[in-house]
Amino acid sequence: MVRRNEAKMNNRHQTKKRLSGLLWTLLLLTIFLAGLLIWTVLNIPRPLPSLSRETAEYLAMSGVNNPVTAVLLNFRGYDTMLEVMVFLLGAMTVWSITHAPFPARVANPSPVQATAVRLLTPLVCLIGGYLIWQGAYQTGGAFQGGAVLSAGVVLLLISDFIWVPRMHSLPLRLGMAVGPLLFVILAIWGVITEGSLLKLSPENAWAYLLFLEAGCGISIGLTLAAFFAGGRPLGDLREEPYKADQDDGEEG
Amino acid sequence: MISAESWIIVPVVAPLSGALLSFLIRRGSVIISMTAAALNGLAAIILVKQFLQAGPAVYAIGGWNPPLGITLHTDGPSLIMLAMTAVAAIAICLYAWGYFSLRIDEPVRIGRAERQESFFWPLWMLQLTALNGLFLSGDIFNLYVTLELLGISAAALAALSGKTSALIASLRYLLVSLLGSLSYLLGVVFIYKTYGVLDLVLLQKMAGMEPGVIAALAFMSVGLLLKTALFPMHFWLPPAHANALAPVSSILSGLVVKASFFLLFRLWFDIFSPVLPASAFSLMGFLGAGAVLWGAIQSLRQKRLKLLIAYSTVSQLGYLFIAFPLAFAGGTSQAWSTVLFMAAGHACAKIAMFMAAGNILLHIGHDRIKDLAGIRAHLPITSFAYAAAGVNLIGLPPSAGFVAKWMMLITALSTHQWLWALVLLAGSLLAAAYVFKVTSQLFVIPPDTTLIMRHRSAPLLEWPALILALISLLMGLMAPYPLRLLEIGVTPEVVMLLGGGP
Amino acid sequence: MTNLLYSFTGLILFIFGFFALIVCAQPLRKILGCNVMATGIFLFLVATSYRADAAAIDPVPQAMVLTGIVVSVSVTAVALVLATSIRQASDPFIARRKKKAKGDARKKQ
Amino acid sequence: MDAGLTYIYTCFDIVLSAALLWLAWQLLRSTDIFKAIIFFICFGLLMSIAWVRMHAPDVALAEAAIGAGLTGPLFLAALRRMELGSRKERRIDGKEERSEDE
Repeated sequence: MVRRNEAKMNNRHQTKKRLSGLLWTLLLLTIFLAGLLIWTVLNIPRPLPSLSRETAEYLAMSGVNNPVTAVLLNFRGYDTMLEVMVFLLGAMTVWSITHAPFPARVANPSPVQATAVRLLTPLVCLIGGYLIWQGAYQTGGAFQGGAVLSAGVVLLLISDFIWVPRMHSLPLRLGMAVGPLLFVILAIWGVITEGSLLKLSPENAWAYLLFLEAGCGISIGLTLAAFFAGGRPLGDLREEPYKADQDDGEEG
Repeated sequence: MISAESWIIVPVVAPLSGALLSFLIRRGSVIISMTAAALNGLAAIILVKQFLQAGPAVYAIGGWNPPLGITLHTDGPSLIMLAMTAVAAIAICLYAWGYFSLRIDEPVRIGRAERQESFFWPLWMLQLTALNGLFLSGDIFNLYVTLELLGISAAALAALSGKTSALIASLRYLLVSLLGSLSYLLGVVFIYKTYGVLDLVLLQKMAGMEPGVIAALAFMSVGLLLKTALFPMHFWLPPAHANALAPVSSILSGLVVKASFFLLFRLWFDIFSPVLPASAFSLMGFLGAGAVLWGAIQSLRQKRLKLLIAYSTVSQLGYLFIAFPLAFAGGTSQAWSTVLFMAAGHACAKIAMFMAAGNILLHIGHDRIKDLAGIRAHLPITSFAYAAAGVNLIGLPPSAGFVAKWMMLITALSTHQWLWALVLLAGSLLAAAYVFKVTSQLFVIPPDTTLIMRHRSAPLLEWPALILALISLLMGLMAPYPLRLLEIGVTPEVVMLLGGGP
Repeated sequence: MTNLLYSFTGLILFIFGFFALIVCAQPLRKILGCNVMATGIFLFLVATSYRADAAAIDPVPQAMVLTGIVVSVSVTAVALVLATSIRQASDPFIARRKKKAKGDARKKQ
Repeated sequence: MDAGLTYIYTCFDIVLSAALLWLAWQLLRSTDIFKAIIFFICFGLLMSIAWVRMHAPDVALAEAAIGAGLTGPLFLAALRRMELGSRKERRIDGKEERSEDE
């Protein structure tokens, strides 16, 4: 216990020392910034402009009833394509930096957790799937459904089922790349059939968007789980012949 | 059925699908990335040809017109940057292929080189997508997403070498670029709050002197200055660029820093030029002058070659910002030509320099400047490439740097702004100092110790550096062609019904 | 009235996050500060589109905020993994244990 | 929306904003990092209430699911991995394993 208080003491001591220094100038700076910002917000002309008129006008042609999903996937679909790529890029970066930590040598997962996982996983898939499906006409969509799906996968990761960290990375990579791949395919398909990137013909746009949303939901679910796993799946380690990677400085 | 004008989407879609495929098929990632870079080069050529015939083009994505949809623009400046990125991308792909194939059969650390290569190609292709997306996009929120994509992939590439110092530099770089993107986003929010419109062309028509616009411009400029590492905010650049792998540091120094500068220049000169006071431009000039002098002095003090080149990036960026007050006096299209010429020349020269430094590091294991004597015997092409790129940095006659500095000097003298002329000359002298500091080691001093070469020099490593150095050297000779590109209407006059139909 | 109140809250959150990002030394706190900053900007953005009757709500800011949340999650995840691997690389105790664990994993395969 | 209802709404807004600001201040000032992360999760949940109040249900769902529901555990997992080796290793069965480097 002594060691814990020590850490807390020097932490508080450290904060006190830092508070007196450059902090006061920074405090003044931020208060001045806050004043400036609030003055600007007050002077912005009152009838705040909004694009709700245009969205309502073309909502019928976008294939979905929920205006937010329409803006997200159809009117500004190019934004979402890049943004799903940012998500996959995050997973690539996490995988390129380190490998997933080795599963803790725990005796056996407590039976309560094991049965809870067995019960919850199908329920999570059901709710996630419904949220993705519901995105077209109500609140919901690929991101929210994908987040719920990822909660299920994280549950599997926590409960230390032996096969989860040992999985080879190809199925995971395919699952993660499904959303962006569908986006790129739809984009090119839009150019071929309708003459403009990501342009969907109004009558069967709802089918394209539903298909696209399901793909994005799955890839977001797996990517968020990869963030939680914190590194490359251990299945990849078999490919790299193990050699103590000592850090000899003059790296290229 | 695929209309000719849909070539504009190839610079974004080709590297994007290249990144996805090379992420899935690890064995074929080199060939996939090569084809994506070649396709990108082809698209750049065709877009320039279309631009010369038909002038600026606007492409509404998904068929939705601006206030609601996003548009891609091709006008003079974005095409020059697109062409520069295409040329640099092909050279970097070739160099990286040679670099990784050489390092994989290196006995020291099996496994690390394979991991780096298997993740280098998708990350590099995503970075190329972000660069092309940023040069073409005409929507300020879309520019935020491309800036974010650029920031994360740059930090990921910087962290690829796995050393602890690289990881620390990459975390600092990521946090700084996140802070920059968030303040840029706050600027976007202010603009949306005042005008309710996100498209650049519509904004240009509406831009007026309102408190919301001033706050937006302030935040956007601070965010972009952070990402461009201008003088007071350059602390994160040298460690990130020096500790990265050779192909990665050439990408970071040559291309990534230019993208946020290009966005800043477009905002200040194309969209919000009526709103900005003269004092803002001279503030940029002073910061640029500080960057030029401080960067040059710092790079003179460096012991390691890669740190020297990283600090020279900081100083060369300063020149781009000195062009702000000069352009404010000279006139917009003339400003674009000086700045873009300097940026393109610097990109080729800096990439060639970092490739040369990477070759030296790969072949003799260290890059301490004082022990470089006698390299020219073993790596003649690399030494010549380094010297040719140095010529461009100093700004000697045939190179692009000379043409840009010459135009700046003329504008400075004609508009009686002596300070900037003085800073330009002092900067060139300092640049000459830190280039000769290295070339004297390479060429003049006789080799005293017998250098142990770790392996014979591979052609794929040396020739891309030489070609890029020669391009930056001879770019001055073919100066009139890019300038003609800028004379054709700066921004497209597009008839736009507010809330236009599909 | 609601627009102004939530706009001010969003701006003050932005300034809190900015302040924390500069002052705090631990990387974990800096990343927390970034998240608070991002949430502040999104609150400021959606406060623009608030209307009393639900029909005239403008969906574009909501789409922008969704994109922003997803982007800030991926940046946070990357920053956390970087901070963790820096911490583990620079800590002798973890490095030794990691090599031993990697050795056992190799033997088990 | 008669006057009574708008009055209630304004009170609710003021209380919610005050709570958000207090949580953010506590989040950044508290010394123990574990406490800060718990504050962050509460902050995320309160934010999703704010989104619902501003008629933005999609964002409320996303904020609750991703902002509080996943970023919080990400921070906790990172904290655990960082602390795992340095000060002490909390074994699952609770025995304190002696760590050499202190």
